[in-house]
Amino acid sequence: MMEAVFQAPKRRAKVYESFEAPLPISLSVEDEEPIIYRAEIISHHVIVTNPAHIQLIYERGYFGKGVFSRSRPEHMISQQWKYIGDRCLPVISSSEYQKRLSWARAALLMQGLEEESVSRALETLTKPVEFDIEKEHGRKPKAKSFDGSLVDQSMDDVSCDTVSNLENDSLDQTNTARPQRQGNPLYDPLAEIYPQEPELLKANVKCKRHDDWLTHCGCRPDEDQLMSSECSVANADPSEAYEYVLMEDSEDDDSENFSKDNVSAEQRGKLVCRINPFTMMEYLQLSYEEAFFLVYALGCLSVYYSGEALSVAQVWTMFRSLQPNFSSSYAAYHYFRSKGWVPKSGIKYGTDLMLYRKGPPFYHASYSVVVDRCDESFKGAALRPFSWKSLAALSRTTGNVSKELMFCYVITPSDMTEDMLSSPECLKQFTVQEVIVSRWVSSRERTEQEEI
Amino acid sequence: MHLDVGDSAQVYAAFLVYMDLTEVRKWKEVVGVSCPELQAVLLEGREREGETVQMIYPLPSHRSIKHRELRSILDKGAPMLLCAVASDSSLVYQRLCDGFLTPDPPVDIQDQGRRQHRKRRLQT
Amino acid sequence: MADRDTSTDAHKHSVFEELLSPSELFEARSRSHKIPVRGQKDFLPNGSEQQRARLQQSLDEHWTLLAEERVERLGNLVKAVWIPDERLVELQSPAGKFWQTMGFSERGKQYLRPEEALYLMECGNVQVFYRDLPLSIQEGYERFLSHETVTLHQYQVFGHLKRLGYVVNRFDPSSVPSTYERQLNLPASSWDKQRKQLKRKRSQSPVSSDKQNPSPVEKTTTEDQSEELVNASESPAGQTAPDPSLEESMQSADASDRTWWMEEDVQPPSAQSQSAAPRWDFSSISFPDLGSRRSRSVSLESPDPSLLPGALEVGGCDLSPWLRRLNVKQEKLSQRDRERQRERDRYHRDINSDREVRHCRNWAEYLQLVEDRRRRSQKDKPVHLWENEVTPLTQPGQCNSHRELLDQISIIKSSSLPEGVSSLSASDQWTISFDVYQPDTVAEFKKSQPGKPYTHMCVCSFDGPVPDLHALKQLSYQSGDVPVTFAVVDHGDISFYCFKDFKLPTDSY
Amino acid sequence: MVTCLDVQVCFGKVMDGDPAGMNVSQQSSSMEVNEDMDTKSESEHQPSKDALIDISFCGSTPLLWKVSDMKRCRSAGVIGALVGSLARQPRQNVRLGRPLELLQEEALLLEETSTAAASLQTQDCGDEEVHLEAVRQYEAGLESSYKEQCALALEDKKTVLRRIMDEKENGTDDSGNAIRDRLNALDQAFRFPLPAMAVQLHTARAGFSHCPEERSFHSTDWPVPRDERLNTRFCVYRDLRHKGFYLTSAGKFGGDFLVYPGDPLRFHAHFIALCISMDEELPLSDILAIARLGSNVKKTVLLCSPRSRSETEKDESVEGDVVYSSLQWSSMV
Repeated sequence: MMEAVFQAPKRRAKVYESFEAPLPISLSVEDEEPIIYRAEIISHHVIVTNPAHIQLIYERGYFGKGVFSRSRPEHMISQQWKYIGDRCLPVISSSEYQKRLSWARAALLMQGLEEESVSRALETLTKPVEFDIEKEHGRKPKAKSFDGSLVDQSMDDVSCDTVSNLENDSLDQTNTARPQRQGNPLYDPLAEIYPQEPELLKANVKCKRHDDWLTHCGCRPDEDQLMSSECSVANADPSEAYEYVLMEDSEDDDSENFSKDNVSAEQRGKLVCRINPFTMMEYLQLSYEEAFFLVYALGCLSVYYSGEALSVAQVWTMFRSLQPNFSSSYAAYHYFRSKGWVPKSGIKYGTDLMLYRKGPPFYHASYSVVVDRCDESFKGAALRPFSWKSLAALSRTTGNVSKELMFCYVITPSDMTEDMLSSPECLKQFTVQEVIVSRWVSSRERTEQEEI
Repeated sequence: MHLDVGDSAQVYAAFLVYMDLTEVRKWKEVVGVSCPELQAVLLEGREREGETVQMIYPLPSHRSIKHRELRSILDKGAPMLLCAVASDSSLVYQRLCDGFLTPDPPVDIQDQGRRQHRKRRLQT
Repeated sequence: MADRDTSTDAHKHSVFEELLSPSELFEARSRSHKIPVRGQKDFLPNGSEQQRARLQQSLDEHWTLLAEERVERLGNLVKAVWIPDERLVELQSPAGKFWQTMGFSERGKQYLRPEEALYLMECGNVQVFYRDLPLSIQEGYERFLSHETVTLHQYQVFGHLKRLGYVVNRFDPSSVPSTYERQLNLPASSWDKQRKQLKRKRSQSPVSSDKQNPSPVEKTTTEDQSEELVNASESPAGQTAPDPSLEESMQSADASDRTWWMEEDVQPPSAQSQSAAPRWDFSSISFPDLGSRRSRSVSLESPDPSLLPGALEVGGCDLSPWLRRLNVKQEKLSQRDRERQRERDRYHRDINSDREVRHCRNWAEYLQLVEDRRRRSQKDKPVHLWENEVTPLTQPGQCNSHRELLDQISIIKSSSLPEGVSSLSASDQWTISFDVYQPDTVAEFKKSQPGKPYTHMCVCSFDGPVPDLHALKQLSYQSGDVPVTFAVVDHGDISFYCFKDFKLPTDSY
Repeated sequence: MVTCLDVQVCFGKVMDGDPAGMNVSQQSSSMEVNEDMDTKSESEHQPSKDALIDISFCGSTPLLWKVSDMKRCRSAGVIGALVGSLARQPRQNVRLGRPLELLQEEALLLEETSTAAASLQTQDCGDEEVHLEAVRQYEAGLESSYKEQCALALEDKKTVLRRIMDEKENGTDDSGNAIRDRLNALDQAFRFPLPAMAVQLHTARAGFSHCPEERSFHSTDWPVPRDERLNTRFCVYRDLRHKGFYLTSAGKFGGDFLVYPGDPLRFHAHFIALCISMDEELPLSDILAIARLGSNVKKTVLLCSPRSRSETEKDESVEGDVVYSSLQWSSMV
């Protein structure tokens, strides 16, 4: 049997970010302090909340996914933004505001506060705000971490803010509907709706250039928008922008039209600036394989469970209990990472992993990988038994997005005992067999094709 | 160390989907409902105000599913979304409904020109 | 039962309905060979007269096309006879053009295999008789196809490929070099090809990992040596032909089991083969280390007789004359080699480039620095990760390049399809049915010397299993260096799948 | 009695494989019994047996050979798949010719509605006399065909010459006379070489063939065992057919059937039917793959499960024997 030929990975037509580093650890710079990142297991999910950690872990090796985003954490409270002075604030509907208010209330009540004092606090909090633009500089209320139970905005921070009514007139003068995320490399405008291109509203799931539902294709609407941007990268900290919101204070809030029709937004109701009563910070979620790789292979991640830092073996045990066949799926993940490739979830393609060269912003995924397990007799497919029928579907699905379908068999030695499996050291005894599955269509047949 | 396993995996998947629907997709009136038949937490919500309520069944992506389980939700009469949840919080929604849902006609069904040529191999 | 007459008049009519009259036959000689083109399909039936009429037109064309019977001039037909006992068709008149790629001669007679005959019947080239009566195509299907010849599925694949112009022959296991032949790499043509592949592969991932050697210094030497070895064997000046099996095992065996470079005593190849495995596993047989300066042994013992072909006696071997001829001169590096050297150096840190080290004025200061650094990194390293039985594979700051890091964390070996085949039990479930040759080779095709097939074809039923790793390994072994394609027959529709061995190249940047 | 070995093997296999789910009448049953059954089925079902479609089994694969059978079968909404070389252009795969391969479900439906019967495989005619007579007939037919074609060829040639003559008549030279002479001489001089004779290579079993086929197979002798899988698929097939859909195999789309709103000659398929029992475990990843494929090819994936008998009895309100759920890749990404 011949070996499959290695097909060169396909570069993206346009790349909008520079390559930082292959992995989130320092290589070759000796005086750099090694960073140990922190992740927590909450509700079975492995999450990173420190914004600095999020950025490094994501940008160096593309680990994890923003829980509210399709890949890079870049979610924002609203898709519509406006300048108030030099501040750019998100516009949200009153129902959205009410939702946040109710969350804040619930969170405060859960903390055992008196109902009355909660109401009073929220009342103060939700008063419309007017900025004294000079004074506002430098005041940056701190970002709150979101840990699965809902966290409120600190009362102390809020009460010291000066609040007064905002004139509608002044708002009208600053009505430059800001193309959201413009110039901010943290955000991918295509991931969301782009105001100046209303046709994207309908097709917001698809990238215009790549009709293959890429998880994160990296395409941007226009390069020159990036260039013309006045916003500096320094503003990128998402927590800052969440502080204040512009609420649509209309009686007949039409949420259906709201997001679609930016031009009429002001005509329908005045905008009132308020403090966001409930700030939700997007965090980075790591798959178990990603997290364990950072722990075991790179030694750069501490995983906490109920406040306690776990040892390598404990993390292994934990993940094995949370995900069936973790040992095999991790072995495959580790194998591909140790070859320098970036594996991401293949769920959108009906497989286990997608393999990228360097990372999703730079290359299209080359392989769609099904991980399976077998013992040394090589019999059977334990995890995903295929019929020709299901293979036909998967093979076509993969071919349609011009990826190659790879079977990755993790071969476990026959004498592997449960006891051995309970330590990650067992990984050293696994071997991996890669097989490329392709449909063969003879050139003659291709030219013969006629509509059936 | 205490591990809260069992079908908590499904519950936590449901939590992620809940957050996605409310925070990212701005669905309205999203609530969790327990479904004793499936031993699972389902979500109910409206994509936009005034639209019909949809049922969402979140499920970890490595699971299997039976048609009977899907029917037990569909038979409640609401349109349904099945949502596969990967451990890195990737979500894939699939629409399910009772009976026959005729697909959208191909846009260029009348177009006999060359554009059709590319799609030929796919259509039968 | 067979001799009863069940024909009724009505039945008779249906039997004769497709019989052409002489005038119809005569007219058929000048009929068109064009196939009508089908129109664009509609999306939904709307009950309109227009749609009904279009359907009727399509159906009429459809039936006209299908009802057409094959009519040939007697002179263009090759006459043949079905011999059920031999399951063969014997030609009675000179063969046509098809003889270049089909059929075989034996004892002065020309035969077609049943699938060939049936295909040629369908093409209107051959008329097969049985007991003095011509067989219809239906009878051909019914009589020729069976588990003893080829099954309907196999015939459908055969016909599909033939219609596309491929040369298709039944798979002959003896055409694939035997295990022993393959181990000795007798077929020269396949060897050339393999070598090209090896070269290409090497250029893709030029640096091999070597994790069994703990110290980086030693590592460099090992790699240099291996590099030299490869260079020597690739250079045309090398007197002896490179041993293909050596190359092969270098490829297949991971760097971690390069036993022939270890400083062990010279081991005769017999050491590992005492289990008398049915097939040699070259990746596990160690080679005598003749190059090592420390090796004091100057003779090789005679090999284990069980490894030799029958009745062959091989004595011991005195190595001293060979060792004298070994080139021990300083290596002269070409431009390319120097570049490679530089490339390698990038991954190894010169201690003198370390600023803090340069500031050390004496040995004590250096030791102090090392100790300080150790303590510093200890401090940074979280206890829960580092002070347990299982620790991370790399320490922070330990690796200076991506490449080095990848080498450090590469703990899972990759396998290839030929590995471990020797221990597999054979099964009948997976067999190769056909040898397939490309259509563009037809002109030069010789039945006596068909050469290496383009692919081997394994015919599967759509309802049957998908090959597992066991089946893939076994078929890959059976197939030698020819790829295997799986033809899956689903109710007349045939899809082809390939399962190919693959190793993702390491990508460091 | 001479029987063809291959045929015996084929049938032996099929029958052995029958898991007692069907009553197989003994193949060795006497001719009288079969005759009885024939008359019975004939009287029970109209149209009479000559309208029955002949299904010939190759191994366990049902095939149709005659165009008349194929037309009848299509009018019953059964599509099948052509698998042979097309007579008009045998060396291509785009348009194939006879035989028509039926899905097991298609064959079962035809059989169930008494529009078809399985026909026995060819057997060698044991009676030497009968056989010799058949050979004589064949040779005589060939002989007379040759004669007739001779006459036709002669007539053909004459027509050509006459036409040329008519054209030359208007001319001035006397070549017209030469042609007239040739025309006159043609009756004596014309030679129609034997190799130029056109012969028919029969697709379906021909009338003068070895033995008229046995059409005596009764429905209970159906040569394909029905397992769980086939039952599920058949149940769905029949129900969708009754709803007016046309179906073909959907293997290349990862499903069981492609479901068309009208004849597949004129319409695109709307659905990829996946036949599963209510309690079959489907890996979510498989569902994702096929739903995605469905969206790529603009078809809805249809999960189809037969309702178990107890369910249909228990609940009067439920309609039909099969539960259908449509599955579409949602636009929510």
